[in-house]
Amino acid sequence: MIVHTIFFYFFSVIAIFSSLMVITSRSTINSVFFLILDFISVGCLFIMVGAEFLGMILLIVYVGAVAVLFLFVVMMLNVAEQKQSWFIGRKSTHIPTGLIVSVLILLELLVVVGGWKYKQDLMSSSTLVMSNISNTHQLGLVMYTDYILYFQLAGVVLLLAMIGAILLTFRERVGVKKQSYLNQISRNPANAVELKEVESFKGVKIDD
Amino acid sequence: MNFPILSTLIFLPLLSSLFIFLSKGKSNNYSAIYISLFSSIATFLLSLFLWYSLDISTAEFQFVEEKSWINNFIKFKLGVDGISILFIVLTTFITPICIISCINSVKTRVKEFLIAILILETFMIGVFCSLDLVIFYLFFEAGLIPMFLIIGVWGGPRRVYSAFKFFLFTLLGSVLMLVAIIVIYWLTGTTDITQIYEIRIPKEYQNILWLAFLSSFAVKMPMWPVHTWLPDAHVEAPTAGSVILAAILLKMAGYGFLRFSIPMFPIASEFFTPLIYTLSIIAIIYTSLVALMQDDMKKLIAYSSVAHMGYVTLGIFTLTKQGIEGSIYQMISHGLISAALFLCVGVVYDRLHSRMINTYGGLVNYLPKYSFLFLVFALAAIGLPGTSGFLGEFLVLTGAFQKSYLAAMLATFGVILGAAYMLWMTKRVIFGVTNNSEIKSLTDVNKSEIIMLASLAFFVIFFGFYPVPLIETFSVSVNSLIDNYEIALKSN
Amino acid sequence: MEYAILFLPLLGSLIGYFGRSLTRLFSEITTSLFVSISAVLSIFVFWNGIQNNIYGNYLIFEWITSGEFTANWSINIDPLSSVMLVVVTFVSALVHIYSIGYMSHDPHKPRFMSYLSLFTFSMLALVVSDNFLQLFFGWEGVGLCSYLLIGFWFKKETANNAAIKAFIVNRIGDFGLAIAIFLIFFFFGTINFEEAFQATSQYSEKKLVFFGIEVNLITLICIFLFIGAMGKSAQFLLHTWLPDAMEGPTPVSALIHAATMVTAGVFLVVRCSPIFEYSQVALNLVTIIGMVTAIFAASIALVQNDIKKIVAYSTCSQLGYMFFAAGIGAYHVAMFHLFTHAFFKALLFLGAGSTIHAFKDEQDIRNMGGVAKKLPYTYAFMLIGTLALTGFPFLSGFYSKDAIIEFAYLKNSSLGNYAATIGIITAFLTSIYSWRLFFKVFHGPYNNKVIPINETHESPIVMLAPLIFLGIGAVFSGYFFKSTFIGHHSIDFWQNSIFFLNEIKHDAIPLWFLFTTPFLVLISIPLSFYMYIHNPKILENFKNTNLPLYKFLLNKWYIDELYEKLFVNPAKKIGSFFWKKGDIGIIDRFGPDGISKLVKIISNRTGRFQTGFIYDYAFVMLLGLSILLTYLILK
Amino acid sequence: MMNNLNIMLPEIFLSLSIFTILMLGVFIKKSFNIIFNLTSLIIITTIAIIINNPDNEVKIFLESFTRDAFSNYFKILILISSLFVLNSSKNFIIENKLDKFEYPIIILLSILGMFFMVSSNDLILFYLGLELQSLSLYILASIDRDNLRSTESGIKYFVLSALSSGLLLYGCSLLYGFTGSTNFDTIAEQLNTENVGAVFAMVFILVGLAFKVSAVPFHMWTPDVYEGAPTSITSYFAVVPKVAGLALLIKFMFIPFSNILLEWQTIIIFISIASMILGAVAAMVQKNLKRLLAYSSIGHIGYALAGVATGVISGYQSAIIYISIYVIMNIGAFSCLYLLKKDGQYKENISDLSGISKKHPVLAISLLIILFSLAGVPPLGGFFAKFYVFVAVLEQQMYTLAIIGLVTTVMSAFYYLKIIKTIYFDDNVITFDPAKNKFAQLSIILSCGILLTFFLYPSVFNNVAITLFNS
Amino acid sequence: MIEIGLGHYLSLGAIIFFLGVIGIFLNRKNVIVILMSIELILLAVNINLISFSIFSGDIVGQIFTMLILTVAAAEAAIGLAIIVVYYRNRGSIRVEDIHGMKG
Repeated sequence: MIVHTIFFYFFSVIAIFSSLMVITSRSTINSVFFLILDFISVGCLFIMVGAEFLGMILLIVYVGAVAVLFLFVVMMLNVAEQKQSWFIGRKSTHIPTGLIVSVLILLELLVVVGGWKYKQDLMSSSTLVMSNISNTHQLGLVMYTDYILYFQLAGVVLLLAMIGAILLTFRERVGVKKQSYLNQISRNPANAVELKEVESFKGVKIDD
Repeated sequence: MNFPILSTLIFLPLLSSLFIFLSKGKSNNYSAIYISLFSSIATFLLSLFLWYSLDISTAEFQFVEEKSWINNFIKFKLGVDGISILFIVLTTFITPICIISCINSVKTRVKEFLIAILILETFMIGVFCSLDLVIFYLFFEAGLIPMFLIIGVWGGPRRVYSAFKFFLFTLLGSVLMLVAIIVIYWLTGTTDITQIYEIRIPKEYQNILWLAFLSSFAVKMPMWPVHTWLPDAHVEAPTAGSVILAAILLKMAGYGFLRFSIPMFPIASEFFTPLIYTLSIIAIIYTSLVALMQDDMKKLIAYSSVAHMGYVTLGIFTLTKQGIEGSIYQMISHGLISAALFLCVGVVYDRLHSRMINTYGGLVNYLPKYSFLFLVFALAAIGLPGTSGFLGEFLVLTGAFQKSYLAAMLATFGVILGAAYMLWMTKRVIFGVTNNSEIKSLTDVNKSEIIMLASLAFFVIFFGFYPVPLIETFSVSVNSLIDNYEIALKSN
Repeated sequence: MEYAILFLPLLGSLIGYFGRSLTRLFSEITTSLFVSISAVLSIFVFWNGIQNNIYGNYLIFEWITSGEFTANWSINIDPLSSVMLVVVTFVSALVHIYSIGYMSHDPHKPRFMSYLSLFTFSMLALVVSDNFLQLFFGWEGVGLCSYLLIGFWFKKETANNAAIKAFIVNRIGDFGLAIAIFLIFFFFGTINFEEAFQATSQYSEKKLVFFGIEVNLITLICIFLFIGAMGKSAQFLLHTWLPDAMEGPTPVSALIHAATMVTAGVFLVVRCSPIFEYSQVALNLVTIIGMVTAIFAASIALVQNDIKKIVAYSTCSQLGYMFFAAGIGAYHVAMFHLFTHAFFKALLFLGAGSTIHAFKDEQDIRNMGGVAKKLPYTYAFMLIGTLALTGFPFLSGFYSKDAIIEFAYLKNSSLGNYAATIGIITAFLTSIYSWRLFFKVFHGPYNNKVIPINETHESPIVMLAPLIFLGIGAVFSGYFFKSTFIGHHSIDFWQNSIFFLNEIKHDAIPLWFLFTTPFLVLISIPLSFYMYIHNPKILENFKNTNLPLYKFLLNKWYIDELYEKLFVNPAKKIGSFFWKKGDIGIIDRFGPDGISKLVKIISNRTGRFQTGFIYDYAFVMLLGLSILLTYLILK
Repeated sequence: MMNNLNIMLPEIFLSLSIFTILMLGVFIKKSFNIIFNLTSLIIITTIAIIINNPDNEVKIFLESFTRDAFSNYFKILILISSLFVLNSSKNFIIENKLDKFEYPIIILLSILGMFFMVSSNDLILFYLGLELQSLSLYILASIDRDNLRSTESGIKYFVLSALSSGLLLYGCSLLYGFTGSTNFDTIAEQLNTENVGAVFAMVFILVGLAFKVSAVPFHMWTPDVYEGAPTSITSYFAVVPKVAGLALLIKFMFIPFSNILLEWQTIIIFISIASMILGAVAAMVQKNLKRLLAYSSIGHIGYALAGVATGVISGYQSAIIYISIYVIMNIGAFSCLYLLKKDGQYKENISDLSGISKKHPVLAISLLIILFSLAGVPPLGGFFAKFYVFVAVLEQQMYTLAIIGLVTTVMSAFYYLKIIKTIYFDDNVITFDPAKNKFAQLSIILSCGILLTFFLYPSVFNNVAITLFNS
Repeated sequence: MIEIGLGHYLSLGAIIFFLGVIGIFLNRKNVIVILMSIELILLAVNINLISFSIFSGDIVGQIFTMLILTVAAAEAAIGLAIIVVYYRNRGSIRVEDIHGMKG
């Protein structure tokens, strides 16, 4: 149990610290890395608490795909070195107010969450029962049966994301010569070669 | 009678406006004028027929039409009694006159103007016919749209300001009435006023509901201190607009008091009588004094309208037979007189494009017919006996005297001021020396103007000497109004 | 016949007005003819009344019924109204005829004639009324015609102003009359004369609280009635319009401002004698106002220079006589004076008009003089008029005026004695200013510098003919009608139309008293001749030594100025104030304009609130969230 | 099984058609026109399917998907409004070179998302539907990708919407935790005032929903996005997602949160009043028509929320009537924007309307009708919308709300009048290109016709609305 | 403190959520950081859901989490795409530079 406690605090602190760094670090690149760290630590927490499939997904999908996408865009847009400018620049006056407001929200949340009476049938960390079938198995049992609708819909969302990303960013470049295999293969001497009579002192005008 | 005569009356102008709208050809303004004139006269005749066939020996609503409208709980209910018929006839009478006045005064977008006037007529008739609060509100408010356009499109230089002031002021006043109407619906379960008359509205609600209705009527009336839109609106509106505004729109509020405030909230009416008295007296004295200092003819007449409406409110809330009958009479006669005065201003405005008093002077030399008619109306406006203006005022004051000496005396004093500003204006416009050389080249009233003004003058004088047709029409209804009011008070 | 009397003038007026396009003569003839017929008919009616006692009430049609409040258009012929009918139609007819000549140069003569006829109609409607509302109609109707006629020369600024002033001051009187009608209706439940008068006795003790003061109902009614009468009859405080009204053409002054309209007030008081009789307070008030007016107007007339104004003030003064006669309860004497006064005052005015005509519209008596020879007829008629006015023995004024003084004396109360004294003094003053006028115009040197004396000319016959009739009236009416009107059996004549609560005394009067007035009148003739013609220096010196008094009188006791300061200017100022400060400054500024401005400011602020920065937007959202959360926590 | 599929036949049909036309679009060159027409066809077919679908309440997929009269009504409303918005904007799309075949497809996807939203009976399905819709809208907002304003509006909408759905999701997670279920019915059973956490969750969810319907203070994106996005998109934004958002709001209040009425009522009242006031006040200084319409829509949502705030069925009905009439008015208003073309450029400033009544009387009078209706002046349709709401509000004796609502009506009348003033009173005459957009004209005429004749049979929506809550 | 219960996990979620929220509106750097803040918020939600799910033994929370992950990925993709097109137009994605429309 104590191990659970120690690991919880360890990963939580990392998660909180890295979250803080995500929003405060001077370099965007650093932010992305801290985001990855954040995901990793939370993923570990997931695994620790027994949701190992989601923990792994978090690592694979987020760290492997989303965070990398972020990194990619940051590099592409060349904004990596843009400096954070808290408390300077125009209209930074409301930052203290903003902080107060958000701290207020946090406190209220903590009051609610902390003051929450556990239901009787809820388990504590010490009594967490690992069921005899694995977490992944469990998910798999319901994902494609009971929750097939959600699954399909998630698919549609991804499809939409795809269409959207392509629609927004893809542009057909003009003036770029493309290789056309079909044309290459279907060439033959008859239509590729042309003989011309060359009159002297006149030269040849070649199309293209 | 199964024939829906009231609906016909209401929608006839609307139909003809649609007809005009669909008719082709911009240059063909005259055809539009003829169509609208024809239809409005037809409406007038129909309303006369209605008046003729109305049984004035009973206070019941007649020609009642009833259709389920909103979810069967609000009915589209129309009907007339002795009080409303006169306002309907007044409306249908004034409208053709306005249309005639367009011939001279409206030069641009005549077709649209006529459409606006006819639509407005529909709404005005609707107001006076409706026997359901929601229907009433609907027509009451709807009239704002055409009037707003009439002021704004065909108005004078400050038309935008005036139109906005008019619209927003009135709208603000009447939204509170809407709240009150809905509250009444929840209190009584109906908005049919004949039923509401029977179901007594609980005492504790009456005052607040009454005030909500007042807010609407006071603005429309207009009562002091919410009268300031009126001078602006009148000044900027085109002649026909001013005429309709003064002759009919203002009467809606007085009609509203009679039809709604008093029968529905007798206790509150009793309770607030001093308030009404105070406001009416202030209106009479205050606006008369203000009118004295005006140098714009229309503004002066507008302020005088406020003062005259002060008599109306005073009379209505005396709740005596003389007071109420006087008020109704005053409303009708003011409808004729103020309409005529605005037409008179319009006549010279069309010629010289100035409403300023000091532009004129000595008109009697060059426009004798005009001056004669102007004088007649000015005298009627100051309530000279023998004109319709006198009887209304006198009856109101007689009624008021039975309730409050002070109010009646102050109001009577207002009559003196009324004479002062009207005559002073007459002197400066009609008489005196001609300083403005343009006046010498003016032509006297033409045929169409003569028709308008003379017909008004005829009725002003006729009803001054022989008011019986009017008074007989509403006498029974007024009696029952007062009786019901007193029964309601006693039963409390 | 009665209908004809009433409606012929109206008809004449309408035909005259709308028929003016035919020929100018047409309307003159129609109007004059119709009014003349009407006059003949009314004399007939009057005669019928005296001889055959034919009176009656003729309903024309119902005018208005509103609950209890009913009034009819009707013609009520009784002794009182028959007398008035004669006066009105007779003088009116003469004035019509006179006007044909007097107004011959005026392009708007048809209009003028029409107005005159309209006036006649209104005045007739007034006198034949059997209820207060019709009376009020006539009351305001004559006011209107007076307004129209005073302002007839509309190009004159002063005429216009005078017209408006006349109308408005009259309206103040009407205000009183209206209030009285309201009171009568409220308490008696009717506005019919007969019914109201019958109800009066029941209410004689009724008190009511009026603005915190407990007063007798009848007194209150009477006071308001009298305010009405004051306005119309130009009594003290409400007299200011009458002198100004002289801006109108002279026939108008003769008709309206001497013979008929101004006497309507007296008529009203007499008509309402059944009410007045029950209120001694009101009667005393009438007496006092009458007295004050009599002497006040006479004092002013002493120094005026405008010929018409002198006569106007004289009218004012004579009306004062009538009122105090009514006040002391001698209604029939008041009526008698009214009757005789109509003749001689109309005569004086028309004579004055003739003079003015001769001097080509010159009205200042300082610019006249010495034309007795040139204008023999005018001179003669003016002489008759003056004599009658001053109460020269055996002319009409003598009978009526002295009767008033006598009755005052007979009253045998202190007020009666005061009234008698004032009456005598006024009579003396009257004759002084009358003779002053007479002498200054017709005797002494010719003072006009603009028009040579040769160019003055006598008036045409059409103007002189009416003077003849009036002259006859002025001379003989007193003598002929004395016994009918005020004799011992006068009650048989007046019947119910005049009500006396107490028996009229016909006691013997001490001889010395009887002779005082005629004596004073007689000696005033040489006195004034001496002062004004023979030796004007005395007066000049007197004037110079008492300059303030002279100015005071010349400026009519400064009452016009006082009113200007007290009422007119403040009204204008308040009007301006209400408009600029009240409507524009307060109501609009804090009402619609203020609110719209405020909303606009707020609107701009809100616009700025929308900064365009994402973080601000997010911040607002969070702020909203935190407010909602905090609200729930606190709840 | 066939039965079950029958129940969500509209959704299935819609998604399958989306895939089909996506394929078509990819493989056919210059396919915009075909895809566009097919889209209209699909929408019409879907409407037909829904109408043929029975209205009785059925729940499938572990009671996560409901089909009932309520959802059917809103689906039809969404479809019809999309149909009009799309078709009247077609010319605009083509002329502004937005004619990519993905455009209608994304619209269809967002409609699909909304379908699931209004049909959801489960937090997860609700969330997925919402995200499907939101993601489509992000793309649509920035669809004019070479236009700075369009992309800026995309960024703003994206960031704020993501924030709001983050909040909403957080609320969902709390709600799930505190009630132990994601199913609406179970949540409704578990939820009570003692359950503080769940009440908290309600606030978060409410914020998310308020954002979707752009109610104050979660409205901040609205003006910028309306202004920046291409008009065709703005009109879509102004109409369709609002309907879905309001439907969802009503659903949440009606089912899961029905037990904590007092808690959310105050919040909704607050939001409603704030929206009405801001909508009235802020619009006055606007010069851009689209921006003005944004504020106007904020105000209108305030009125609709006032109906919701009553917490009774008649109030919800009034809100539904309100939003239905709102849809009609806005379709008309935006269709007018498509006709304001001068020299090939679409105008969107108020000053561009100056004096058009002289040259374009029909357009002017249509605008007049629509604007007065928006202002709620009788006898036009907009008045009845407000009337129903206030009847419901006053039934609950919420006088303050009613009076504030009516006063803001007057204030908002001011800026509608200002436009009318520009159209009718100004002397400076502007002439537009001759209108070729037949469908926009048709929608204007339809919209005006309905608004004008609404008073003849004002209970038309009411009769429908009454049936929605029968189950 | 020693016994790690649901409350601990929820508090962790709350704190991360809070940091995410702060990140959105205190950020002046660039929009990508805002995107990351949104990811943080979603992460916090996931923490909540997972812990609820595990502690109550109900699998739905995990399903929900999985779907959220999917959607978050999609959202990130579209968000980045929008940022890219904006960058192409404006040449900058500094938060302070994005205020072309206001008022």
